[in-house]
Parts: sequence; C-alpha cells; structure tokens
Amino acid sequence: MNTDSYTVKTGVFEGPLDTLLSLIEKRKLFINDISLAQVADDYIAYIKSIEDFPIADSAHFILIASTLVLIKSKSLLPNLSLSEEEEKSIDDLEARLVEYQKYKKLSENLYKIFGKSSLYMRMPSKNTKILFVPDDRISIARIYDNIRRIIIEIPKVENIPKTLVQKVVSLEDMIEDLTERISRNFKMSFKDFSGMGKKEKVSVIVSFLAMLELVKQGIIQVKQENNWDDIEIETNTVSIPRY
Amino acid sequence: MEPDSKLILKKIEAVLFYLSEPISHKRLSEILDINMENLKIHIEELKKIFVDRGVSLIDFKEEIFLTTSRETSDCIDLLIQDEQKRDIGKAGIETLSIIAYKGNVTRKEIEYIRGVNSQFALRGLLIRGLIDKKSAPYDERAMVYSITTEALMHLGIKNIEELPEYDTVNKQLDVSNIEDKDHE
Amino acid sequence: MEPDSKLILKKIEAVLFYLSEPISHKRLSEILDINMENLKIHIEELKKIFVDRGVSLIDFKEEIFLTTSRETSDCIDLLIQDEQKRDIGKAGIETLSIIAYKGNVTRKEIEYIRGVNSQFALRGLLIRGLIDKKSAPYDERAMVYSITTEALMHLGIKNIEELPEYDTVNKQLDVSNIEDKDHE
Repeated sequence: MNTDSYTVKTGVFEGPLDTLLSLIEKRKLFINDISLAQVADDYIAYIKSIEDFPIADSAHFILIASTLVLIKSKSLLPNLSLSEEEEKSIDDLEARLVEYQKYKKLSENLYKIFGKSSLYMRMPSKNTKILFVPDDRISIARIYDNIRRIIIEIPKVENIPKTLVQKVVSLEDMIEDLTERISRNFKMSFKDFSGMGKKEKVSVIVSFLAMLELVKQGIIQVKQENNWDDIEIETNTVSIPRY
Repeated sequence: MEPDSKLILKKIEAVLFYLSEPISHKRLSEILDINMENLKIHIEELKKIFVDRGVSLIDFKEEIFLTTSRETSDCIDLLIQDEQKRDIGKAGIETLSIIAYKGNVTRKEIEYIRGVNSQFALRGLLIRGLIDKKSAPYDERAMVYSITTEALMHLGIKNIEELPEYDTVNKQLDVSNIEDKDHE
Repeated sequence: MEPDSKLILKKIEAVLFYLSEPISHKRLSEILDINMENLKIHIEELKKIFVDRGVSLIDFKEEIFLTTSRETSDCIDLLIQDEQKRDIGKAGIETLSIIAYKGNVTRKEIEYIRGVNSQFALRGLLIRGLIDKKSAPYDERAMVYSITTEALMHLGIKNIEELPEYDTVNKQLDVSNIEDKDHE
C-alpha cells in the first residue's frame, strides 16, 4: 500500500454509519434492506466487542442497531407488520447511508489533493517598520471584558453530555433479563417482556434485538400466529446456558 | 486602456503584493478611492494578467489576494518544510468535505450525515483556519460553517467550483434534502 | 518558449513572490535545480514580464527580489497608515487580552483558547507594536508572544500583575496538555 492512500489509523474509533458502511462494502453489497439485514448481526457483534464507547456516540450506535433489528426481523418474519414510524426509520437509515457513502468518497478524493500542491500567500516581510500605534479603543476595561468572555468559552472536555447514555439500555442487560424471565415463565409474550406501550421505544427495540439474539443462539423459539399478533417466546431447554 | 485605468491596475497589484493577506473588496475600494463597480471591472482585468503565471489571483468571498501558483508548489515546499501540512485526520477531512460541498452548514447537519459527534473535528478545522463559523443568513442564532480561502489554498484550487466532481455533486445535492434532522 | 522553460519562469516568480526578501542567484539556482547560466537566461526573460507593472523585479549585485513599483508608493503609504489607524477588531482585542493575561504564550495556546486561527490577528498586533515575539525561555525554537511595555503604558499600568483579577484569570487560562484534547 503506498503512503498516500487513504487509510484509517488503527485504534481510531469509527462512527456507527461508518461501521455499517464498511460491513456492507466488505461484502460488496449495495445499500438496501436486503444487505442491511445481512450485516445486522455483524454490526451487533461489533457493538458488543467495543469496550469503551465514546460516550457521545453510543446512543447513535444503539439507535442504528435498533433500526437494523427492525430490518432483520422483517426479513425473518415476513408477517411482521411495522408501524409507519418504523418503516420510516428504515428508509431514513438507507438514505443516510447513501448520503454518508457519497461524502466518504468525496473526502477520500479531497484527501488525495489536500496539501499536495498548495498555494501559498507571501511570507510577511521581516522589515516591516513597527511603529507603536495603539488603538484608542483599547482599555483595561475592554481587555477585562474580553478575557472573561473568552474564559467562559474555553472548551471543557467533560462537557460531553452523559445523560444521553443513561437513556440507552445496554444490550447485554437486556439479554440477561430476557434469559432470566424466560426460564421463570417458560412461555411468555414479547409484549409482556418488552413492556410495550409502557417503556420507551428504544427499550422495546433493544428487547427485540435481544430476542433475536437468543433465537440465533438457539435458546428460545419465537412464534407469531398472525400479523399484529403478539410474539410468543418459548425456551428450547430448561437449563439456560450462560454466555 | 486609459492611463488612469492602467495605474489603478498597478495599484491593486501593488497593494495585494504588499499586504500578503486577503483584503476585502470594500477596503480596497476605499484605499484606491474608487467605487465598487469600477473596482470589480479592474479586478476582472487584473485576473487576465494573472493567467498562467507563477503567481495566482484569488477572488473568494468578497476578498482578494495573491498566492503562488499550484505548479510551483514543490519549490515553495522546499522553502517551508512543513511536515504537518498533510496532517489531517479522517474526521477532519470528512467534516471538511461536507462543509466544502454543501456550503453553509450547521453542526447538526454535519453530525446527521457523519452519524458522530463532530465537535472536536470542527474545532480542529477552525483552529487551522480551514473553515469559519458565522451566523446563518436565515437565523441570527444558528451558526453555520463554511470553507475558507486557507482551505482552498491547501487544496491547491482557486475557487470552490474547482473541487473534484463539484458540478455533479451539487446537482445531486439540490435534489436530496435531509428531512427529519431531529429524529436522532 | 518550451514548456519546461515556461515552468522555470513560473517557479522563479513564485519563489521571489513568496520570499519577502532578496535571494542570491546561487540559492535560487539550487532551489530550482538548474545551473547558473540557465538561471540568468530565465531571469532576463522574467524581467520582460515585470516591465510597467505594479510590482518590479530588482536584480542587483547577484541578488534578486520583487518590490512594489515606484508609481504605487503613495498608495502603499496610504495602506500602511490605514493598517495602523484601523480598529484592531474583535480578533485583535481577544488575542491581545489573552497575551496580556497569560504572558509568554505560544500561537498554539492562543488558538486553542480562542478556538480559531489567529495568524492574521497576531500579525496585526505585531505591526502595531502592541505585542512582540521572541524565543521561549524553555525552548529556543518555540516562539512566544507577550504584550509590549509601550502597550502597558498606554493602558496606564507598569506590569501585567496590575490587570484586574490577574491571578485568577491567569490560572483559568491554563491549557497545558492541550494535545490530548484535540482528537475525536
């Protein structure tokens, strides 16, 4: 690889759209609901593998994960009806990915020319005569006013909102909760489990995500008799393995 | 050309040469004591002189100044030896691209496209002078970012239209508009 | 003229423009990587371009440089006066305030605190003798800015400690280990 190519430094954190796009591009797929359903698992595995989420971005990651789960569940359960809002969040994600892909490509091209054949302004002359010519508007009061304002505006690193994170339910916790409740009740409905109607939408989606994860691992089975019906969850084994 | 007009051209050239930083059309017209209309005629005339030369004239955002031409950059690089010149991270170049191609754009719009918090990327670009921040024309309180002449110089171009694929991209941008920026 | 020859002309022009001081023929030939004889031919060629222009080419005692031409001198004088009469502006007063309170401060620190590029603000303050620039006591290569004695006198104080709330403000301006904060 030549030194001028556009590479991401190892260890540099990538955003959720970037991650998703890389997963799609790695499989040489186009951006659509089919490819998104295919990479949903990889994306979730990626999220689970990250230990230190940048606080400010974790909410974005989880929200995108929830949309992926919707897409995947629709592909797994064709009967599943999605609300208008859910359909829209799927369309939005596709549109955003297309938009992001476009800028990512543009930025790769821009990087190729950045600093390559720069134009330069003339160097400031070293012989400029320096005459002491103060501006009468400079005063101690004005300097003091300015410095007070400047100090307030110095960026404080700890200002990144932490509240965002508290709202997001961790995927791991959800899976554990689901496992425990299934082994207790043996058979329960998704509506009961997720607290649909009572909890925030994000929480419902994360529950769904957790459920699909368990289906994939063969721990539970899900059944939906008709469109709009509640989804029934059953355990395959009495003893739930830890993972 | 009339002798007077010829002298105006010379004066503009001398002022741009002497200042070694961008000067606004307005201030230039004051120093030369000519009206804006007359100034613009002369700027256009001067641009013709600076075609295919070692020095280029840049007229961007109502400011004008002279720079070395892109074909000569290897020579100037020898004089400067700035190792950090190409040092811009992935976040930086992505954010810069969005600002360059979209023009006046808010932080929210940038973050919607990138899907990540872009506070530090924006700060880095501001500090390097590659972008600037001002009130939006449509709303005093909304702050919008745009590309600076400094950024054009880094990219080796004289105006925004010289960005790679600028025309194609801009046509697409007119069609797509981002709705629901708030659902994040 | 051959294309190669045309490029040499452009490069000479760019180097002379960029450097605001005379350069010897010898050094110029090294930068362009051409022999002296070839250089002289091109210099003669370039002189023809700089006839009757706002900028003149001076070739004297084996040194060569560009300067504003004679007919424009009244205009340049006006420009210099204007530079010195102008309001130092928002960028100027902000930068001056930081330098006043912080004392020996680097450009990087100023830019970190202000969050914007401060190259031109610093230059403006330097030209007016409000600040000066020297090597840092701790590192020869690092340049630090401080407020001049004249500027302090203009403010009616003898040293920076007399500024209101000097100690508190000085501490609040501490931005050591800024490297770590500037990434996403």
